[in-house]
Amino acid sequence: MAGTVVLEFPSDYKFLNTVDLVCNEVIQNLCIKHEIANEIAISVIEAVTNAIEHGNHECCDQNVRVLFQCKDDRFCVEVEDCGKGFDYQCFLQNIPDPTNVGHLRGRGIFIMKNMMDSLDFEMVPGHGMKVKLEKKLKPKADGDVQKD
Amino acid sequence: MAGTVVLEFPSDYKFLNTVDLVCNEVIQNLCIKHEIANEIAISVIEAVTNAIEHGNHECCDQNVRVLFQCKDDRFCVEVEDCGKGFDYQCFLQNIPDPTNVGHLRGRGIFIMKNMMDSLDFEMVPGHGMKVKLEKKLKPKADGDVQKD
Amino acid sequence: MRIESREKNGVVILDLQGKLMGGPDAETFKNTFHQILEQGRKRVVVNLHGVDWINSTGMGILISGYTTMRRGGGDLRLLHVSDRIQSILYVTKLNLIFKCFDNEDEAVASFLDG
Amino acid sequence: MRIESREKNGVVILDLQGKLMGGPDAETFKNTFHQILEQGRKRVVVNLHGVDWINSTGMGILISGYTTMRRGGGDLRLLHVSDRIQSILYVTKLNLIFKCFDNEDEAVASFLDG
Ligand SMILES: Nc1ncnc2c1ncn2[C@@H]1O[C@H](COP(=O)(O)OP(=O)(O)O)[C@@H](O)[C@H]1O
Ligand SMILES: Nc1ncnc2c1ncn2[C@@H]1O[C@H](COP(=O)(O)OP(=O)(O)O)[C@@H](O)[C@H]1O
Repeated sequence: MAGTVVLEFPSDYKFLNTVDLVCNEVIQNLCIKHEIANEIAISVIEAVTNAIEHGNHECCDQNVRVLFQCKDDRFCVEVEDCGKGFDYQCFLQNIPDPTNVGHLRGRGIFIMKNMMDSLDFEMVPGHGMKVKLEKKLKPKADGDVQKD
Repeated sequence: MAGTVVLEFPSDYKFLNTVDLVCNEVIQNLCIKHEIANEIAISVIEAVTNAIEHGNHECCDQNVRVLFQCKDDRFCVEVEDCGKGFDYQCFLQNIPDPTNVGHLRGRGIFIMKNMMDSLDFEMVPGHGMKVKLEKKLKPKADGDVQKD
Repeated sequence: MRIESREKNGVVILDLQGKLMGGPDAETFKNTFHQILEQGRKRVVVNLHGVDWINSTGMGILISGYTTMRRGGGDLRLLHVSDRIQSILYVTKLNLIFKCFDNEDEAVASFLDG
Repeated sequence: MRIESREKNGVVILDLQGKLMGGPDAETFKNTFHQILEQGRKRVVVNLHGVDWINSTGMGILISGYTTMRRGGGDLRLLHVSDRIQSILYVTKLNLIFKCFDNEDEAVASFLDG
């Protein structure tokens, strides 16, 4: 699709870094605050970690597809895997307490939900699960130091 | 397609760096000599520069698609644009002399041809031009210093 | 992820390098922490200076180290936490759990104070 | 691409930063070279230390600078050429055209020698 950046790769954690590099390159062009850029990058890594681990079960024959797109004043990311999905409505209603150090896992969706302006899940028939992340883009305030 | 890394982006030179980052990430996993890695990265940048400039005429509504794949002992890259292509058979028979400093341009195909083991062009009906690059992978020799 | 271990005033400093993201990293870390306890040491500073980024799975690894040390009567504190890792600590409120330092000597001294 | 200009023993040193890949870079460079000639200077060292990579279009920009300087009776020499840029020079045999140096003082001195 025109105006979008798409990255597709086998379900191996080693590509998380590639995703991060591409995400940062795309974000860099947006002229947004460093803090917001961080929140987007962190959330994308969480969504892709889940796609590799829970969606594709680290099966290298199955790809993860990440799509980056600007829509008006929103930065949108879609992460697609080839898995069966999960009962996200149920999970979203009972997100575990992230401060509970008795649990080592279960913070990814909490982080995405709290760092992004919108988090949606969708099953793509015949394909897999799609996670949709959106962040409103406020232009960078004066005096904000750009890190790069 | 499984086992491949694909990057798609609008026809803007600013994405050349993104291509370079992804290419280096993919190559890094191959454990090849630094020199060969350089030759691949250089050739990919040439093919993508041509796709952006000559194929899509820097039109940001048109994407360039780059596909990286290992096939047995070969590393294969495909670069696709949305353009009309050109008479590559004719060009290949008369590649200009790269040492002629009277010409500022016209060294891209020469470089790809000389740095890769195979260079092919193909018109994809209803889509555009596809440039196919291949490099044979010799494993990294002992004592070769890995740069990273 | 690479881990290198050194000691300063009886405090173990773990210098991490790379990305902290789970997978094989979790096992490496678990072994490191158990070795530390077996050697009778229980004060650990994890130096994140060389860590480009971390995900929530990596955060789980740090939590695991933290609870292991606490159960052994010690503590695990963080050094050189980047903006990006800081954001994760804040949003998850794990900043209430992990003591963070920007200076190695202060991190080490914090154990000696009490 | 950013260009910064300085002088050493009558030799102009251009410190480049970024990627050299044509597009708007070509125009910036052209202007720089014409300014240099207008100021009556014609000995230029292009310092590629801060250049991550270059493509053949970027190489064309360097050639353009080279021919401009040569036509003005001067020369353009390269400093701190990375492996990757070196490979491009070699495959195109432009290494026969561009004198390359790894040391700034040597690059500057090479003009004074003759
Ligand atoms: N892409 C996905 N496909 C299938 N299940 C998923 C996916 N993403 C998340 N889940 C489910 O939601 C749970 C919570 O995810 P998350 O909050 O990221 O924590 P964690 O991954 O550490 O378990 C996962 O354990 C998994 O069961
Ligand atoms: N993807 C492409 N689509 C259309 N024409 C192309 C493409 N790639 C190369 N060409 C043609 O081949 C010529 C030579 O390309 P190249 O050797 O890379 O040098 P340069 O791009 O500097 O002209 C170009 O000038 C252009 O006419």
